[in-house]
Amino acid sequence: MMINILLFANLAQQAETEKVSIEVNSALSVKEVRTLLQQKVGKLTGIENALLAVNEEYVELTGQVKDGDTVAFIPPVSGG
Amino acid sequence: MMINILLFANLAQQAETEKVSIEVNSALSVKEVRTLLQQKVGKLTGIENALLAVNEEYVELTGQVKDGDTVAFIPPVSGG
Amino acid sequence: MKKYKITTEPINNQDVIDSVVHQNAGAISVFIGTVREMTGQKQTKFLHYEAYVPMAEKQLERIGMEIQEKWPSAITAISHRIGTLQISDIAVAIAVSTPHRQDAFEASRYAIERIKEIVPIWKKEHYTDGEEWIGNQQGTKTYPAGHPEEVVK
Amino acid sequence: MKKYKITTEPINNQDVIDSVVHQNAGAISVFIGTVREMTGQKQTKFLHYEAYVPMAEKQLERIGMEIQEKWPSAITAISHRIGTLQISDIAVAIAVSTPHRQDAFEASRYAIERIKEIVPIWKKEHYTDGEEWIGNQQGTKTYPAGHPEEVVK
Repeated sequence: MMINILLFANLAQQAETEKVSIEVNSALSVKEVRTLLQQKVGKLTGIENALLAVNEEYVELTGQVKDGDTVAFIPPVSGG
Repeated sequence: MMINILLFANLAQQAETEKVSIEVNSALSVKEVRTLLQQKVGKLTGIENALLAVNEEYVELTGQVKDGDTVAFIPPVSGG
Repeated sequence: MKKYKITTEPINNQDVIDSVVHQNAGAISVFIGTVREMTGQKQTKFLHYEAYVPMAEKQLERIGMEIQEKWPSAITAISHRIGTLQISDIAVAIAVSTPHRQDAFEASRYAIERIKEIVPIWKKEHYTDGEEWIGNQQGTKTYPAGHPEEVVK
Repeated sequence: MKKYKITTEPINNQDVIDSVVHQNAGAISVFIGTVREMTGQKQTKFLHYEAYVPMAEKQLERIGMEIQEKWPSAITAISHRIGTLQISDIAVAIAVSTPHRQDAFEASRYAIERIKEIVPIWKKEHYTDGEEWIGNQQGTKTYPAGHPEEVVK
């Protein structure tokens, strides 16, 4: 199954991309996605402070991710 | 000497005019102007709650009035 | 634009805002007072505002000076309309710019409260069932000294 | 106009204000965030804002719903610009209308604080001496649970 990952701001800058897809064999948690992501693109400083969203809704680190879901890692926001 | 008096809102409505002039013989206080005004135009209900200004600056009831001054009786304001 | 203005013309909010824009302002708090139709059970048809114009403009300017004393980087502009206003028309527009947002909010709130205390403007409500000059908005205040607090030099 | 909007176009304050005008609104509090040149000793040349656009619009809408729960008569509109902004450009405009002024002030202030907590927008400062992605504005917050407070259903 395919998981889409979105990165922003300094995370995207470090990864040198805003979008990453990973192929996995079974449902998994956001925390596990975070580990697999860094295996693929390298360590991302500050990702442990990022907010987490699945399909545009905030979730816990334990949130479950299914085939086709979009997981976003959201660095501390600074709008306004 | 001549004193100009300005009335507003419900005070002007009662007096049926916004401007009154009174002729006096010597300098006097705003309080005395208030009495003379009502001798001229009749009792004005609520005038004792009015703010007082001489030449566009707020003053006390004891404020002194000179020839040519403009005294305004300002009912409780309700702008905004 | 004149920063402190009593006008018979419709108020243009953006003109008021433009006159406080500044390169070191990060925040602008704008307060707009509009004519409301219902007050409790009373229905307003329209309003009439009257002012002691030259003194009212001086008092608006005074409010701007008070704000600058309390929030030294603030820039303030206030326009108040007089004459006949319909439902949703703008009666007053206040804009205050400051470097940081907290000051902007506090200062614009201060401005509207002060307007209701010291600026010689009066509102006459024309209700569906009669008309009435509105006193101060609490309807309770009297001025035994002949003036609001802190306005006599 | 869309009441909750992330846009690359310049923000028109009056459009935002117009979308909250209502016959029973007596007060509109508008907050405008503009690009400030000096922050302490640092001089900004320009800013760049980036957003997770669809989620950011949903979060703005969520703020509007939170406001309506707290102040049931309030009507809210928020536009946030993204892309490159110059000094004094408008980054965000918030308008809240309510029957009485106190609620309008409180609700618009609530909106800007909430934007800085939950809306996925990021600011990159381009200073005269370098550039920097700004984290949350206190620079101190971390999210051990993976999300800000009270945002997980």
